Amino acid sequence: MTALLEVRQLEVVYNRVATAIQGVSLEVPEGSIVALVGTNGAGKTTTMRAISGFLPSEDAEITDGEITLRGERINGRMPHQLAKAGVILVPERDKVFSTLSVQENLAFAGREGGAITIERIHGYFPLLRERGTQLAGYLSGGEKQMLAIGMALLCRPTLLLIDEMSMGLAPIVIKDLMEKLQQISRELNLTVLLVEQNAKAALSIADHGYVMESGRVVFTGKAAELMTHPDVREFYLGGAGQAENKSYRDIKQYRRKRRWWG
Amino acid sequence: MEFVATVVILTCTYALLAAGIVILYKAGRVVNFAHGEIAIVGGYVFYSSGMMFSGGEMSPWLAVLGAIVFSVIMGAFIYATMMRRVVGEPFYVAILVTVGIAIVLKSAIIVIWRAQHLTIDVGIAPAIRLAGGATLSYMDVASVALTIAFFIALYLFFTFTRLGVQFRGTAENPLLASQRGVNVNLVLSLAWIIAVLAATLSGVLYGGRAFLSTESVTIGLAGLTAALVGGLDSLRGAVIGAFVVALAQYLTVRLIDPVLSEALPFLILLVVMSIRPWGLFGTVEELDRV
Amino acid sequence: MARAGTNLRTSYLESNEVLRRPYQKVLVGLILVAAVLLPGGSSDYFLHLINLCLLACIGALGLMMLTGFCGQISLGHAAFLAIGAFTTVILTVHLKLPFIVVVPAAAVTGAMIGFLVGLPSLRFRGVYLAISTLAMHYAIIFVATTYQAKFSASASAGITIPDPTIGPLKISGAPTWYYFLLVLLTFITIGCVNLVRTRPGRAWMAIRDRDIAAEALGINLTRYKLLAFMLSATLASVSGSLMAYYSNVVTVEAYTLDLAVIYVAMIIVGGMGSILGGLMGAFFITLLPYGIEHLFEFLPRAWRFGSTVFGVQVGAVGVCIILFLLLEPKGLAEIWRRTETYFDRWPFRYRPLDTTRR
Amino acid sequence: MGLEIENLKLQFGGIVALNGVSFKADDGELVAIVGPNGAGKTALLNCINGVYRPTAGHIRLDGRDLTTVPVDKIALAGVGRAFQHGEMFPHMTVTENLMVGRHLRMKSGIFASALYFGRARREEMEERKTIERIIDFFELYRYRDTLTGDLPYGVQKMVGVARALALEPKLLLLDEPSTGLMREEKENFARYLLRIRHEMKVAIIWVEHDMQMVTDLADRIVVLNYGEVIADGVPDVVRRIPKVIEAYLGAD
Repeated sequence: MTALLEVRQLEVVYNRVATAIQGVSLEVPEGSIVALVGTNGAGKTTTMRAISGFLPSEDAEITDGEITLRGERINGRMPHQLAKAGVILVPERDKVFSTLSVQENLAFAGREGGAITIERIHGYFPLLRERGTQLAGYLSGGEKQMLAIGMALLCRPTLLLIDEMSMGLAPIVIKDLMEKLQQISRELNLTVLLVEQNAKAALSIADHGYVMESGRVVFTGKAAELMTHPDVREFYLGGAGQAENKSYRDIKQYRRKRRWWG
Repeated sequence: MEFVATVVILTCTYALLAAGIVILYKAGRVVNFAHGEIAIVGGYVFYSSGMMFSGGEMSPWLAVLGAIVFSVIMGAFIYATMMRRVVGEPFYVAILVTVGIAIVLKSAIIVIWRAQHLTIDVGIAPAIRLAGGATLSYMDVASVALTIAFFIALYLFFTFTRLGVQFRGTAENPLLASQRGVNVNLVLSLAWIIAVLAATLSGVLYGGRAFLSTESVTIGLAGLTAALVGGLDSLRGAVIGAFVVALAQYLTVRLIDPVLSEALPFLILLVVMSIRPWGLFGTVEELDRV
Repeated sequence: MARAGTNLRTSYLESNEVLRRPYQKVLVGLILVAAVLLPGGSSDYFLHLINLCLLACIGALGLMMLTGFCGQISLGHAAFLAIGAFTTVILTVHLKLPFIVVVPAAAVTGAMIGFLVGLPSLRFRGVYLAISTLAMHYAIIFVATTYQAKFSASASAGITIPDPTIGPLKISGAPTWYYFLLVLLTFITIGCVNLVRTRPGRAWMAIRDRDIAAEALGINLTRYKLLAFMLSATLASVSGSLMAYYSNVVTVEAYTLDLAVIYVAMIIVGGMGSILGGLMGAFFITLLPYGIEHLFEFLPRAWRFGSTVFGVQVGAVGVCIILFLLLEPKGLAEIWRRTETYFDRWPFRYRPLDTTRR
Repeated sequence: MGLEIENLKLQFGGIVALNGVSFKADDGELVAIVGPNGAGKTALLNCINGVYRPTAGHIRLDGRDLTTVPVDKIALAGVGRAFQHGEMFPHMTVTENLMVGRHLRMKSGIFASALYFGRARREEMEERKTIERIIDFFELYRYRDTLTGDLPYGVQKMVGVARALALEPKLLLLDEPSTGLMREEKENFARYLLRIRHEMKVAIIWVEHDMQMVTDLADRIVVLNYGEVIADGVPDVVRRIPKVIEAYLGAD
């Protein structure tokens, strides 16, 4: 009994025919940041949705395996039940209510009596105080992400799931947000599962990393180790072998094949 | 005075229908084409449950009870068995499902009530005599009062209560709302129940003033027009739209040709849509949503 | 194995074929032969039902092109049918024009009205478009009602139309009508199939799937949306005109909103975006009430009376719409396709190396 | 000649999406546009493409003013666009999607097509051959008859680029074509991009987030921030401009 969240041999099937992920296992220890990286279509988001109970709305179902939170089986629960249990997701798109104001967004989630108050959120993200009365739909990408994280924190999460935090943001904003997230996680002893395409950014703040490919976990290990793993570097971090950042102009003109199987 | 009474009652009838359509639209981006049918069936249920045990004499309390039970069951049933499953499908699926519901309800009127023309008479004698020989029954007065109360309650609910804000959030993004701890199924069932309740009230109003039959389901289309004229996402617009439609319909029947009155709401609609397609109080963005 | 070779195509012409597998060609041939031989062995009543189906097919194909392929939802189809019927009335009763002139004239009138009804589609999408077609429906029906009130002998009887003649040939009686309609429907179906697999059909489907991307590729939305409306209205109008000749009577009461919904039901039950589906749906929904009537004959006497049968007939259409939308959104065409693949693959569960559709 | 954008402004309600954007792209030039989300990159493409009508300013292609031309006529003038999320027609196969891209180069009308005889049929076959060349270029053979809705995301985006290219454009607009692709797919895409640039005389406007790709491949980089151009030049110069580092790149 160590990990807060455990996923064992998870299999998800879409529309009763297409297997999206197969035999995925992960562990998220209490108080740590775990990164789940991989490209689009690798099954990261499906894994995330399975954990947060979103699958039925996508006509998908968990056909095998189990998900446990503090040893208690949680697969098949409704999203709002999971939210009450502390599993809070920041989705990739539509992460804020764009027709409500920033304040209303925060109030939507906020419950009385939690350790995290709106004051504290404003402390982390002062911009949200400034934009309080503005409609959330008019915020920039980075500000929306801040609001979404703020909203999620107000739901008193025990496990925070963040889907594609860096998507479409400027490198400078990504760096800033990643550092903020690390700070928040430390200060609140918050457990975070980060799903990212931007492997470099995610692994830089994570303790552990999982790499997914075609619906399976293909690499796992300490984040620092993954960062130096030659295959991970070549295919996800953009640097083959020793040469850091090989230029796109030097690519070979035949189709390259992946080295591992499955 | 007859004129005022008729238009007021007609406005209430349409406003209730339009309000239901607006609520359903706001909650789930569904445009309900079955609202007229629901209203008329509600009226029939009101009548039948009032008549059930009292042998020819209407018992208002039983009738009200029957109507409420009907609304709760009907609203929850439609949502749970049908509308819950069309989330995420192309927009036309939800609309056509409601068209299907409309047909089934119509057939229910034929099979269960033999499509008979009924006028709801609660048995409270008309009391208020207005100048010009028109009468206003207590039932009419009660209905108008109920309609006003209904709208005030809705307004308070959406602006001031936490559930109301959650409702608005759910309307925009159900997935996110459910992730923030809102039971979306409960909220949307509630929306359907409120909408069916409003429709039933409107059916009773209409049944008391005119009569219930398979033809009177066209009030649903008038209600839909009212909602569109006012703006599909505006409750305030629903009332104004209802007034516009009711007034125009009354005037056409009186002054031009009763046959035209059926086509009339749509002619108004065509005019409004060509000038201001999102309705008098609606928001422009809604045009692209559905 | 012969079956393995059926997916192999060696020319572009073949890759654009409609019936790609040999057995499909055989099947279509058999159906046509059976269709030609049908009147020999069946009663007039049965042929009459089939004729109604064939008429419905023409109208349903029209709606299918508009809604199923171009994605423009229309609740005004009954009005298009009415346009055909009333054009026929005006041209035969008042001007005494022959059949051979009247039907094309109805088609042209239909196209013109389709153009008008299609105009809102340039500005609206989705629900708003559906409602604007609904509005058009009421406007057209209002005009038709006024006309009928003025010119029919009695208000409720409708207007009678004589049997049509082409030269010396008089089209009357179920078998003659049957052959006439069969030939016409065959041509219309072939035309629709050709449209769908060529430039205009692709433009329509592109508009249906992503209108902005379609426009960015240079498809003129105005032109193609209006073309779809015109084609749809033309087919409906032809169907309405023939229906008027076939039943010898036109009355505005027949063209209700419910009729429009019945046509929508046909394309839903058949399967959106499939010509075959349009035909199957038209047959299914047209025969449904007659099937229900027959079923009621097995019930005790008390049930057969009153309005119960009628009520159930009405309700069945609604139930079909709901069930198909929720359980089999791609309709009968999809059921047929699944059966086809099942036999195609037999005895295997999966077809190896095949990701293609159809 | 190429594309010329002059002082472009775009406002929605009170929000200024573009505020006086000017730059040029010559024939055969690969111009990358970078900037944070909300900087107005997609809005800019939408303006060039005609989806949005700019509040002020001019867009010229080969000297012709396209500012007020409707979307489909802009395609006719030679602007092809690949969308951010592919925007495939999901119920059509890859071949059919590409054939839609050939729409403008075809002529058969509704009657000829309904008969499917003679010229209409010949034309259909001709264009089918053209499509085959594009399929070959983008190595899409195995997906020829797959419904695009069923394709992996990366392939969908490539089909999107192929479809825009089927138009035979003079100007190609690419909206974040490599977002969501893995390194291997990005390398393939880089190959296609270089080939397009070398083999066809098109100007390419390329909105991109991957700074490495941009610096390696682009001829010029235009950096947008809050609707304004803050830098425009050769990659190696642009990435050293302090303003760019401050607003977008961050100190590395």
